[in-house]
Amino acid sequence: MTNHWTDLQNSDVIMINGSNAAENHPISMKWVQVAKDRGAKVIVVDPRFTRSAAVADLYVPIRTGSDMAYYGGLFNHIFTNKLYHEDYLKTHTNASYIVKSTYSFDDGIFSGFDAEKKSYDPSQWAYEIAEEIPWDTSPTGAYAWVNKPGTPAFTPLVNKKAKKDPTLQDPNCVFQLMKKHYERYTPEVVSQITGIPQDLLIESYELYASTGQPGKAGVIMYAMGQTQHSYGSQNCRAMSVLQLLLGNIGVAGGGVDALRGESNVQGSTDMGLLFGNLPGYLNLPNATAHKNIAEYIEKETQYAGWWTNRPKYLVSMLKEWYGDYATVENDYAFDMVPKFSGKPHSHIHMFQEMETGSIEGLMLWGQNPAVGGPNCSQERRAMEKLKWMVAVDLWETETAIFWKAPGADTPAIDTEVFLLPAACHYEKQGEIANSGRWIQWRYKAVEPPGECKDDAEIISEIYLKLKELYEAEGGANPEQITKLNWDYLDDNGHIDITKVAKGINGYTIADGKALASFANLQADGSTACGVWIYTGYFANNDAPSDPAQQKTGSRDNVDKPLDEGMPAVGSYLGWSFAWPLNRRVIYNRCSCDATGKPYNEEKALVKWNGEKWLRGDVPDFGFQVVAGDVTTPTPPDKTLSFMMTNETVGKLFASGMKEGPFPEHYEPFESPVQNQLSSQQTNPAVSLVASAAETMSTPDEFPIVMTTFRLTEHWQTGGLTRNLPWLVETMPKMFVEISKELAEEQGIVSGDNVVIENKRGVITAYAMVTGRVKPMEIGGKTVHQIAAPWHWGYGSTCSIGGMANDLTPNVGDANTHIPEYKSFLVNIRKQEV
Amino acid sequence: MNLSRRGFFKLTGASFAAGALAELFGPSNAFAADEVPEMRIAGATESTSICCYCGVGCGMVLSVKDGELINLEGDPDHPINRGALCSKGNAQFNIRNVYDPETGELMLNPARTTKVKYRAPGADAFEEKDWDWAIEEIAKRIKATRDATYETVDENGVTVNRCNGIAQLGGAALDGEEAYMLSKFARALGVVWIDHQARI
Amino acid sequence: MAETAILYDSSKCTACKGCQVACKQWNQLPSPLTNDEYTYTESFQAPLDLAPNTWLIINFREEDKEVGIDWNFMRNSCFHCTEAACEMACPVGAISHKENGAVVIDQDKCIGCRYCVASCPFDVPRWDEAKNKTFKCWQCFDRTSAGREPACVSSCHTAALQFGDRAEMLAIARERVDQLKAAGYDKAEMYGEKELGGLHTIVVAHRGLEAHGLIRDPKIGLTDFWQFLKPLGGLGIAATVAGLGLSYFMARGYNRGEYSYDEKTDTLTVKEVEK
Amino acid sequence: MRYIQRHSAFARGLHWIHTIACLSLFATGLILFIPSVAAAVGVATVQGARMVHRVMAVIFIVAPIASIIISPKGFVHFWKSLFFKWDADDKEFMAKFFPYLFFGAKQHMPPQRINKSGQGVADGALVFLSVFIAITGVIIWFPELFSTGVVRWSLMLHSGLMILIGVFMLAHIYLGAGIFQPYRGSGRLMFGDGRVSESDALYHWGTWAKEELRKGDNVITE
Repeated sequence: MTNHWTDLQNSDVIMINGSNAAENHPISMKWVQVAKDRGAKVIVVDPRFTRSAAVADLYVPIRTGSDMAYYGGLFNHIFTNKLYHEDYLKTHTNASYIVKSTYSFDDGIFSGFDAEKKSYDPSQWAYEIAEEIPWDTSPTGAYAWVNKPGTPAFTPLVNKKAKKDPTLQDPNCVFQLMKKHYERYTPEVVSQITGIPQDLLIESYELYASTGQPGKAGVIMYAMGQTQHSYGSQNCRAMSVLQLLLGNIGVAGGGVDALRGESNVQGSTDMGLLFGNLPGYLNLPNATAHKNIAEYIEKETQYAGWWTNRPKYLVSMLKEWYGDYATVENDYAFDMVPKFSGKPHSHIHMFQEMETGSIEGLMLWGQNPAVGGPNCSQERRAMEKLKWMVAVDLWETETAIFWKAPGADTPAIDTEVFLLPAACHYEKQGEIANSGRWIQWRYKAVEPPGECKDDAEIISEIYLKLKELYEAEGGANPEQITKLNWDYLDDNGHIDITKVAKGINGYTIADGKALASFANLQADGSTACGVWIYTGYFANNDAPSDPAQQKTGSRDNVDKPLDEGMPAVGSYLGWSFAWPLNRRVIYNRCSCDATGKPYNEEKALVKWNGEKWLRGDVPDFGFQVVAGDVTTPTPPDKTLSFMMTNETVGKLFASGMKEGPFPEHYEPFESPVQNQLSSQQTNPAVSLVASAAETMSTPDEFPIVMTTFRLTEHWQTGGLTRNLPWLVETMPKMFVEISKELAEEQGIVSGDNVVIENKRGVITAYAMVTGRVKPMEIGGKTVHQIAAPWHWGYGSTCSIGGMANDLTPNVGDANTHIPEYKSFLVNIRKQEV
Repeated sequence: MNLSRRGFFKLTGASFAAGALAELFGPSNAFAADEVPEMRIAGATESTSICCYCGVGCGMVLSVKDGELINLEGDPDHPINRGALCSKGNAQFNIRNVYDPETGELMLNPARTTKVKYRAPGADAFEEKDWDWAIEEIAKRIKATRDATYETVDENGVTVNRCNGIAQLGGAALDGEEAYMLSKFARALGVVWIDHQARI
Repeated sequence: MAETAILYDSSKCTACKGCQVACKQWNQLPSPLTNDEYTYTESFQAPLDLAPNTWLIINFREEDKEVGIDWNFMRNSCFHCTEAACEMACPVGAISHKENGAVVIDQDKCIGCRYCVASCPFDVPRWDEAKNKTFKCWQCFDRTSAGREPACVSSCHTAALQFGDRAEMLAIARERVDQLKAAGYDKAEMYGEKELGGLHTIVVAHRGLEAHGLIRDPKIGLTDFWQFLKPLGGLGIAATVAGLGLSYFMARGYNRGEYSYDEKTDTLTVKEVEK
Repeated sequence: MRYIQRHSAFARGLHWIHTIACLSLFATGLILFIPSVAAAVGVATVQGARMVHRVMAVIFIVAPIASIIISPKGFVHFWKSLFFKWDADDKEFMAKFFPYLFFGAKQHMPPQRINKSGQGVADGALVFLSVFIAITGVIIWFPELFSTGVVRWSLMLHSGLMILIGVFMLAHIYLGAGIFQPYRGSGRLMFGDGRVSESDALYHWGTWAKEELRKGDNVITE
């Protein structure tokens, strides 16, 4: 989330699109309701009528997978009616940037496409460069640190300033290119693609575009309904672009708010638990791009903005990982960090690889892919190839017992399985980060039952045993393990979480003191820091082992601004710690115009008073660092709007995306209709593995569109809910939602058992015949949509049921490889008794 | 004998008949003087935590008496949820404890795994093991696979130091420090097949 | 203690069932450890009904519309009536009103006769066969006595449930109905101000009472008559006793004489007997 | 002295059983009827009382039914003698009943057949009310088998019937047990040996007594 939960109260229009906040993030509705009480309107765009829709002012039913057409139409509506926030566009976005003439777009394909490789050459989409300014590494320059002794040697970068047309008139400026790109998205076409009646479509456009007026704020609450598509990243891009057009990013009550589905999925991502990541959003070295540390720094560091500091974070992380072993001479043990091949190693690819047998062992820490993975029967079959599996969990999850899944040939499966009993969240202590990036401390309330242990303790015990084995016997690259800094143990050899916290927070090597800000981190080996964005969360050196006296544990729930004279807007700066630097609304410079005057004084986050910045929130633009002394205020014209981008402004046009700089509508991998906007049916750069291609289900055989969803009463694969009697009682069995029309066609009534199938699998579920889903008219064709939750599996003592993910395709988005869970084809029929 | 004030009054001699008569003739829904019951969490140790389900990060208060969890509810001081919790949030109590439907007694959720379990190749059931055995055996498996599938230099001569034969999933349900340890631990094994819930 | 009430505003309810579980959590109510039945409706209501171990559920009703549906939620639990049929029906005085208006079953006194079950116009109290006791919401009287809100209310995030001074809750409800009407919910109305002498659960039903399954103008069926019958019965018995006493008094010392009969002569003789 | 055997041992036994059942039902029912009594005696006692109430209810219902099966003739006799005729004497008796109740010395009653019309009314009412209270009792015993409305009516009627039965019972005892001066000695009929003295028989049931004395079958001379 660019903003945070309690900030929702500041919105004027809330669009819940691709999420079901009332069901999956129920308490968010507390703040949506506060906004409503203050006059805000709520739009829900969803294929299903959900409990969010039940409390919405406007419900817009949409065909699953057609979000991009909806947004494209909205862009067109905004351009046509000049509803964009012009000052914001000029001040805070790349609308005025001139794009090279090599950029073009024709019939669904952008320039630079290699049809064979199914990939683009993004250099075709570059800006015209006006000026190149090399980094000033002189002793008084902004980049003097590059020459500090101990800093890894690398070639300093060159800042490239793009050509701009502040009038936004140049036909090759981003603004004009964008306007032109979305002219095709007329209400008629969009209505035909999405199935939304035109009047309703326009009504929702008008309502949401009303937030383009300066001083108004609109927020999009999204989740997997946007991301779990083969073009999910572009849906997210579209939302960002929309918010930039309307001036809704960086303002109170605005933002692009990803409602994260797991309590610490934000935190665990911060910690780098993705194939291409290291902690703090540093990329994992890639053998083709980064042969050594210099190459890594040169390619990964941005030439402008905050990411120019990346070398500092990399070196500090390496110092935390390898301690004294990491020296400038050995590139701070850079080579001890594994380099991957550069090819995708995502969830989908992992299981594709597993099928070949090359992966021998799988360690699972509270994840249950046997139910949660796409095309999950394929994943269960792949697991049969494993030699061993370690599953750490509270329950016998479906994955831990995959060898006795329905249809499995148990005696033939040679996988050894170790199921280790874990402590639950209130049986241990530690920090978790919510969607609003609040890092909150959880205390241990009670001892774990039986022989359950903290995951931290289990990780540590396995690590220490391995270290012992490698020290005794040697083996492949033993130093990678034995030299690892594991200075986290208490006097009894058990994990002391507060010591891990200190490592994450960062400290100076010389005196071991925790650091309050990542601005203090260095690239010369004098600081260590596991996750730079977390610096400050555990920085109280007076009570290093008491979480309650750290920022993360602070409990001041009075809502007050940092500086007097600023309004209180629900930031709760005294409660816990939000990364980065306790900032609650990121990009908050954008809440003001070029002169530092807030667009909305009543909900101002920062404000230039002529001499200095008044702060409601923690400023996000180097408000007093540009002069280098960290105290002189930075005048408004020198501040950065979006300091994490090279451009330091928001990008309406982004060359970093795999399938083009502007989001374009494509049909889902499996769709019942033809793309009505171009002859390019699906995402040209889609991430496709063999098992997905083989099981593609076509509309002639499988005409029904299916989508999956979650419920208030259950969670994810159900381990943490289907084993809880109170929850099972509130939603006892697997079901599927079917429209009354389809039910009538198929002779199905509520409570019937129905069979749903496609090329990937067959499941059964109870039928819920309801008006919450309805057939749609798409391009003159009636399209039936059905929907089922994916919470059920075969492994609970309380409640078992069909696995929706036996039907979902393991086809992935081009950028993130997230599976297309939300839109695929099936057939449905009543189960013969 | 635990007698209420009201009950005692009625038990005493002549008042009994008077009471009975009054009850017979008078309206019986007269608002009664209240005995105030003590809350069952009185005297319990309280600590705060954050809900384990979605990303809203609601606060909760846990009450522990005699070393056992007896109550879990929303943290009224928490700025996001102000004491509220959804159905899942309220049911977190069940992750550890349930009430026996027959007796109503508090007991450990029978579905919780509380012992190390091991499934041998081809076996159709788990067997219970102890921790020392499990850690030792797991470390041996990891080492064997790592040593067998380790790649120091790739086909282009680039030092890659990676282990191709081990994959790791999960971490979103863990605490941040644990996730960090996991990240560091797995990378130190050279693991490149790392992914978790954030991907899917 | 002033009279307090729970306010349920259906227009703010997201039907998350948080209150439903919070009730179980606080009141230590078990749920079955296995559940493989179709025990929910196609509209997401589960469980289907109140039970001895389920004192509160959210009822789900849906009405089809051209676009989407009207999804009408209702909190189904005890209304804590001022004229509480259950209390009138209870033969052992186990059900009583607290000073704040909460209607509470004293489990130590409950004999499981189910008279309250039969009497409640809202079908709220439920009898547990194994325990032979009847259970229902007690508005978390332990919590409210300690100055806390009932568990369901403190668990509600959107303020669809509020708890406080009854007059204040009524004022909020009245204002909310006006707001809703202005916003186009023509049928919005409130419930509980006058019903059964005034309920201690006030409802704002934004699509009207019927849409939310509320009983318009609820009546105590017969139980109130029985209330009236009791004193009448007492009077009847007292009058009978008095009458017979008078008769006895009047007849004291009366001797009716010795009767004899000679069947052969068909002669009846009455011989006076001395007093 | 001559006596007429008015009630058989069987009839008296049945009456004994029913008396005990009825009185204990009344007593235990009263505990439930007056909440303060229930509250005072405590749950254990109340539950005991309910158990007794149910056991007695079974006896209350089964005993008369059993008697009909064992002695159908007796039942027919009972039924016929109570309800079947209604003549001028009966009317006169009813008209004079209340004056008689309060001025027994001055008010003389016409001679009666085997049963007085007052008895017919009172006993008939008792029989009728008993059947009704039994039915409503069964309903509230098993409420889950009946609709809420039926149960509610039954609850109300059961209580109302108890009061009515109570009123008739009081009168029945007052007269039948001979508390009423002119009825002295009547208790012997049902609670004693079932005999009525010649004098009492002639006083109460003149017509019948003469018949019996004439027939002599049931006349015992001591």
